Amino acid sequence: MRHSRLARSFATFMVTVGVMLATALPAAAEDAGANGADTAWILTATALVLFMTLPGLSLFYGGLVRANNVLSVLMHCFSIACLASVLWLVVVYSLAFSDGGAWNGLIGGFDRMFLAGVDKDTLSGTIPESLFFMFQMTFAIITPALIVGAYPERIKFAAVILFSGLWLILVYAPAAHWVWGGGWLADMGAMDFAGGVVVHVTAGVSALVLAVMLGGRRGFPNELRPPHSPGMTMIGASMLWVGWFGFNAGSAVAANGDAAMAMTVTHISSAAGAISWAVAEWIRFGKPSLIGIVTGMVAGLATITPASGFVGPAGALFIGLAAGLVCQYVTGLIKQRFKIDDSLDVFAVHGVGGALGTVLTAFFGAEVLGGFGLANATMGAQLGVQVLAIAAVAIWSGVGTWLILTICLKFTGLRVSRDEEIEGLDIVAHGERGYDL
Amino acid sequence: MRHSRLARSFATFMVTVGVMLATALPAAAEDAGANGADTAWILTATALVLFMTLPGLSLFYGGLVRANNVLSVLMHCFSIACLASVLWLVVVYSLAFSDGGAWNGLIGGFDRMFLAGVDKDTLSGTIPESLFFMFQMTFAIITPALIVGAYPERIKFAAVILFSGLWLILVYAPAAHWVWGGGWLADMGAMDFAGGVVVHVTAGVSALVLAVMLGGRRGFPNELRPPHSPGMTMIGASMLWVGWFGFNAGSAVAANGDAAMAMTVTHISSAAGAISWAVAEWIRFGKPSLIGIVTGMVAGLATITPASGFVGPAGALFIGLAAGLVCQYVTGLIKQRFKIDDSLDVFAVHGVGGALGTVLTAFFGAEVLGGFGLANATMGAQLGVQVLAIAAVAIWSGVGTWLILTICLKFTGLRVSRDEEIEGLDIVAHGERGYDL
Amino acid sequence: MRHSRLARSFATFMVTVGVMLATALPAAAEDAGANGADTAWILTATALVLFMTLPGLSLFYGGLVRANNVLSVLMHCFSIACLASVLWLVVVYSLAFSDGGAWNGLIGGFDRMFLAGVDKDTLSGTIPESLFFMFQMTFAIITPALIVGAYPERIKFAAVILFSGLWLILVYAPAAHWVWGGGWLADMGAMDFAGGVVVHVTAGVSALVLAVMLGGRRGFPNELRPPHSPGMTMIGASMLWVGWFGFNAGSAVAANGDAAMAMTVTHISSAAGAISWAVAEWIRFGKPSLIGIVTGMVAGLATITPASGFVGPAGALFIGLAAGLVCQYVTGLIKQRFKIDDSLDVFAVHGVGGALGTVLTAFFGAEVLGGFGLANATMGAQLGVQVLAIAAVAIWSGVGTWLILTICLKFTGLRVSRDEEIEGLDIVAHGERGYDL
Amino acid sequence: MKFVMAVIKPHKLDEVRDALTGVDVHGMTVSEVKGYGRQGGHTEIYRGAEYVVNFLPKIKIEVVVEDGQADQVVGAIQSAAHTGQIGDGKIFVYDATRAVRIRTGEENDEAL
Amino acid sequence: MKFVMAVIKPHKLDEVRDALTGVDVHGMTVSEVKGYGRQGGHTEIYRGAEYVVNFLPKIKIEVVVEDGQADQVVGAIQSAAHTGQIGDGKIFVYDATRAVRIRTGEENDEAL
Amino acid sequence: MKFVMAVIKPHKLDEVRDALTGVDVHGMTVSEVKGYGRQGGHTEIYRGAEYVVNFLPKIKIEVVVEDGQADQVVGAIQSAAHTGQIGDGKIFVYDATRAVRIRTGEENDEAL
Ligand SMILES: Nc1ncnc2c1ncn2[C@@H]1O[C@H](COP(=O)(O)OP(=O)(O)O)[C@@H](O)[C@H]1O
Ligand SMILES: Nc1ncnc2c1ncn2[C@@H]1O[C@H](COP(=O)(O)OP(=O)(O)O)[C@@H](O)[C@H]1O
Ligand SMILES: Nc1ncnc2c1ncn2[C@@H]1O[C@H](COP(=O)(O)OP(=O)(O)O)[C@@H](O)[C@H]1O
Repeated sequence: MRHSRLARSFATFMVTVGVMLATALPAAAEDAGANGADTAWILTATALVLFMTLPGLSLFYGGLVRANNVLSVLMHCFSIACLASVLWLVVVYSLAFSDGGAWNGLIGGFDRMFLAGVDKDTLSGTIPESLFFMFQMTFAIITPALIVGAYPERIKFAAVILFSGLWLILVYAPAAHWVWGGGWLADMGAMDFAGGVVVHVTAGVSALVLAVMLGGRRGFPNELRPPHSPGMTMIGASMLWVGWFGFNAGSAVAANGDAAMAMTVTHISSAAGAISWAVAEWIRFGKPSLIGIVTGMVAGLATITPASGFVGPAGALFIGLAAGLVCQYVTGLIKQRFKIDDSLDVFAVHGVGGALGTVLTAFFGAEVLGGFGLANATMGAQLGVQVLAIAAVAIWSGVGTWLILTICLKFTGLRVSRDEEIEGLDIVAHGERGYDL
Repeated sequence: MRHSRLARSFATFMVTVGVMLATALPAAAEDAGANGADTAWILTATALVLFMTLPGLSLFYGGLVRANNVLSVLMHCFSIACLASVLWLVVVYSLAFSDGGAWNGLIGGFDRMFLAGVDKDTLSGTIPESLFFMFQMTFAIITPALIVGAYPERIKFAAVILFSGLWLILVYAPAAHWVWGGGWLADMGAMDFAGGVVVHVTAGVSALVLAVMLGGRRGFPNELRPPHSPGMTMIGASMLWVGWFGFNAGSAVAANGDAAMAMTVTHISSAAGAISWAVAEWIRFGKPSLIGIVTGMVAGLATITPASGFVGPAGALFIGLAAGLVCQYVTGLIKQRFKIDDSLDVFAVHGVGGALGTVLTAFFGAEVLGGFGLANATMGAQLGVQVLAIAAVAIWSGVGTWLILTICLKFTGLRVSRDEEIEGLDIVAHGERGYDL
Repeated sequence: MRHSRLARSFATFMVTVGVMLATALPAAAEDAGANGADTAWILTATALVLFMTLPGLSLFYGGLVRANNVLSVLMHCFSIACLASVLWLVVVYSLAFSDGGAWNGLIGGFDRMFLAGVDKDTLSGTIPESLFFMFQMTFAIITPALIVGAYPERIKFAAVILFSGLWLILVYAPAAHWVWGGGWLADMGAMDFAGGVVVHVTAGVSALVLAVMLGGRRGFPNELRPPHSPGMTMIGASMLWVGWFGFNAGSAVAANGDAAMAMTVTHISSAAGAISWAVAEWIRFGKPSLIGIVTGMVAGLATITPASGFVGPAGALFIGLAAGLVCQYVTGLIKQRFKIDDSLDVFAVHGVGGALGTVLTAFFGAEVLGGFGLANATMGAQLGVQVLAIAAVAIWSGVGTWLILTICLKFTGLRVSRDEEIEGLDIVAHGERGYDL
Repeated sequence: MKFVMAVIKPHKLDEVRDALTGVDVHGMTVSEVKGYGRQGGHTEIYRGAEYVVNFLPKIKIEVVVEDGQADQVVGAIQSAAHTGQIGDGKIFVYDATRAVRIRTGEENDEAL
Repeated sequence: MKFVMAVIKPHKLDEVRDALTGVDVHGMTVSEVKGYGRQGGHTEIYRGAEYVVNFLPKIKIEVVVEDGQADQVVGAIQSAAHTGQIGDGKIFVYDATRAVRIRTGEENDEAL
Repeated sequence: MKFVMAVIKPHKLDEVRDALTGVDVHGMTVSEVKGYGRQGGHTEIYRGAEYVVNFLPKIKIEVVVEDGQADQVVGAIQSAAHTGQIGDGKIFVYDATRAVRIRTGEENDEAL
């Protein structure tokens, strides 16, 4: 080599540039468009989360009511999904996720109404914004659909529609903004990976308030017909399980180790919740039931949800085991002790599960307990923020629900008549019968 | 730096090369193999579209018939799926998507029979050709399965098989080739993103012709038993909804903003279709029904299908709302006015929906109406092409169906006997009973 | 250009470096983290395989039993899924896939218990190890769940739990290690792409041994009630079909042409199996049945499983056709001739299918028959290894099952009483009724 | 009054109803039952295995009529439900001592 | 003994059962039937098409009582099942000649 | 002829059928009913909450026999359906005045 000195300079230079290129290229690619792999996974995750509501949650709930109300429950879930989708486009997405300017701590703005300004190329992080919009929409669909479990077999259909629409705007949009949309709880470092607070606490608390205001089913608590199809409930629960992979692992908004670990801890917790619920039943009643084991599984899912991006497998095992026991205990408390007909146990399973997981995140999210780090400096500080987030969102949900129901009472009424309740909502509200075998 | 001038030259040079590399690398990667992200998404989309037929469409249809025909409907869908898969491999894929040489305007060739020449590394665009083959196969499965809705409760099973096989070769293969395989309609710039013409118009028109030639169910139109399980229909509809994300967003054949926007408009349209159908029922009959709302949703899906890659969210909202009203109106027209027993409304929902969406694409695809651009210069020109595509494919489908049924009449017969019809096809044709509870 | 000579040197240099970069970058990217596309696909595939068991297989089996045992079958599948998930975390994954040191030919070690040492960034090949753990977990879930088909309507629930737990540790972990975890069969070049041996032969042989030891259902073989819901079975089969795309195409552990071709051959074989089974029924009994065609489809899936990464479409067609005929023949043999009440034909469909496909891989995997190459030099040599793998795993499974059942007999007993059997396991074991219509 | 109970083949229900309307009977109660008799049952084949189905689906019709109408009613049912094939079913007649229409409290022949 | 058979509206079952308990009847057999009568049936609308449902769901109650109890039982059923709207149903009474309790072999009035 | 109606526990159906065949009765009509009686009902537990199930599944058997056969038939049913536990069910006997075989028009004892 004749130009050895020069060559060495080149070489040094090249290495530097090479490293720069290697580092810069992915970023360059991202600038030029969405990350294909992340996009592929979130497209899938969106389908999975929609699948959770339709038909997952619908079946989970449908199997638990009397045979002459099964269609009305499916109808509630389905029509809420449609309504939420359109409202999301019109205004709720914008309120939740766009910049609220001076009010941003409390609520987003109106810039993204009808997806204004969103093109195929508009990005949100590494994925198209339209996809982020869709992924988050599926969360806005399932949250009011969860509340369906509080009011089946006796509510007026018009009330379901009016309630759910107002609830999305008045309760869900602010809560989502506070925690995920850059609001005040986000600023404080509240940790809610996939919706323990935003989805489960809002739905659970609202369900409880609603159940109190609506009153119990005729015959509650001692003369009810048992669930008409536990198998249907199990099928729905299975779909929830599969779909929840999209919910939690999708919340990484990327196809990477975060998503993989979120899927892992989600699965561990759900299996553990199922086991602890079933074992407790086996001990208490002599028999583990199908409805019990699948409910425990759902409790495990709800409980891991806020923690799923932050905890490790051992933490997930503990969280799941706790979920099965705590939620089962509260289920009995609400119905037997407080005589509140939160008919399908939305508060006990989702509200309590979501809150429990949010609290436990402050512990198992810490590296010392196998987690991947807390947003705040200490467990204690994080715990404070977590509890504050739960309390604030719970109060907001409860008050909002009360307000909305007051409006519904005025415009649609809440309950069908006694005779209609006995006849069943399928015929009364929709003119259809569930089974003609 | 001593060699500052030189260094600056190097720097300039490096930037140039860096940019070239940055640009060249992805292309290079593609040359070397399939794009992983696109492949990941289309693998998923293929599963989703198969899921639409099995069990989605099967349940959607199965719930609408009498309890003693439910298995036969499932059998129709399932056996058509199997038959279509094998025929697709043998010859239909080749006819639809390979080069037809001199005849290419009209039909493909025989080069790809049995996937001849396709290796793991053979690409079709950015994905493996075997995957493109599979993705398209799922469309060839669902299209003849849609026609099942025209003939349940009275057709001979052998006729189902013979009809569906011939139909795939004589009707579907040419139609797919014309629009997607480089045929004459593709050359004219006909816009059909995911199958408004190729899937829905072919199936809808064929269903109508078939219903006329086959005759109505015993008791049609006034003495029919109502659907035996509206809940089953809702479950199937929900699966169609989820699976349709693969259908439409998969038709982008990439994991990018096109797919994301297609998913978005698909979802908006389906929700809007459900709402407009349900609201119209609520006004007309005093009650919105579960079967109604899910049918409106499917109408919204069928209608957005041709438009899904071309229109924006606002256009989708309009398209969906129109779908729910128009398809509902035509449903009544066909059955009450024309007394044609297209039993599960394939023509009214799919045929009309697909055609409507194809027409509306010429408007809402235009940038001025929020779309992403037309293939032809003006709305008028595009409209002409769209209408031509619908007309040509509709005529071809109708004539083809007539021809095939004439053949079936000769070889298998079409209808079971009156007693067999009363007894139900489950026992008569398959020796099984749907429910032994 | 003034410095032309120098420039040319630079140019040469740059080209070299550019090529190096182009080559090095992907590798560099992988070193730095998981491959996003592969991760996206395996996240999806994991969801699909879980979906196979819950609710796919559960429904497939649930529809085949009497109405008063449907919940117990769902319960078996569900509780096995939970149990397997936790055991997988605790020890089975580690036994199957970690390095067993000196014993590695026979069994893995304990290093990966509780996923010790696995972080978000830990890779397994191109994907996060936690994801590989999850993907493989879904296989460990479905395998013991397949065995459920051998013992419904008469087994004690406690026996199901004890059996399944021990079986995973004693039978599944070693078999998976031998073939996939670097054990002795892997060393010999045994070809089992997605589990013909590891999943289907283990489950099938164990089911047969279990059915013999447990004894038949009351009324077997001549006075049994027919399947209570063939439609439910078809829905489950459809979900198995869709989910199996994750099973086989996911086993490529990448989003590439291997996965695409695996999906293609999987689909072809399932369709062909369905057709050959149904045609044989049509000829033998005058009617093709729904349960028949879906069983043939599952036979096609089980049979292609070991071959799915190695054979081409024509080979898959042959394999599927053979599956439908052979498995149907053996179904009759076991029940009518040998009077073994392997109630839902686990051995005939899965055991025989898995073994048949493993054998046929030695032929159709060869390039001369359209395959993608054998691990061993000649068809003969490969055939020897394949047969050895089947025999070794079958013997291990049979002996292991016998041993475990002996333990169960001691600790839990195997069968419920005659009266309980007549009453049905739903009420007896779980206190629930399947249908209250 | 006479209580007439008939067990018929399910697909004959519509014809029997029409026949009863023809002889001026406008009320009846119908239920799904399973019948066992000479017809014997049939075998269903699932996965090649035979399942003997002994109890076949039948429809039971219960209709209470004035004494004078009974023979006509039995005749109407018999001819409408008749196919000539085994398993056509049976008609049984009993005496009823009292009938009440719940809505009005009307009794006996007026209640029918 | 008297055999009392009533066809009632499904949602009245609980009230009828309570009324029977009120007159000291503690056993009955209930089945789901379909009724056809003046009530006529209703139409259900699916996708805009009308389906005439002629046979409406009813509950049939069968209860065997001592001769002396029969009138009281009929009265109790009638008032509990009464809504005053068409389709309320009917009550029929027959003579039963023998009753046996399977568990004990007790006969007639003791068997009830 | 005598009309014998029995309400039995569901899992006893096969044995009762065999017993009837044993006394030369080859036809019967069976339906699913719900029984209410001293057996009281049971509670099912779903998510820890108790559901009282008052109406228990039973099988109703209806069989018409020649007068002379009735006692034998009642005896056969009673011993076959007997478990000795509460809820075993009841057998009731009535008079039937006429029977017709739809297929042939045969009447009374020949129709059975
Ligand atoms: N002795 C009987 N008592 C009550 N029902 C009977 C009796 N014999 C027959 N049946 C009913 O009549 C139906 C038809 O009887 P079967 O002997 O099969 O044919 P057929 O009426 O042509 O002689 C049976 O399925 C059963 O429901
Ligand atoms: N002649 C009859 N024999 C047997 N059951 C009858 C008869 N007439 C009516 N029923 C039963 O009584 C029910 C109510 O009768 P319907 O004529 O509709 O109203 P109402 O009882 O108010 O007169 C019917 O649905 C049917 O089940
Ligand atoms: N008075 C009655 N009339 C009609 N059916 C009755 C009567 N009493 C009891 N039954 C039927 O008999 C069944 C068994 O009666 P129950 O009192 O529970 O037990 P047991 O027969 O052992 O005394 C009930 O479930 C019911 O179906």
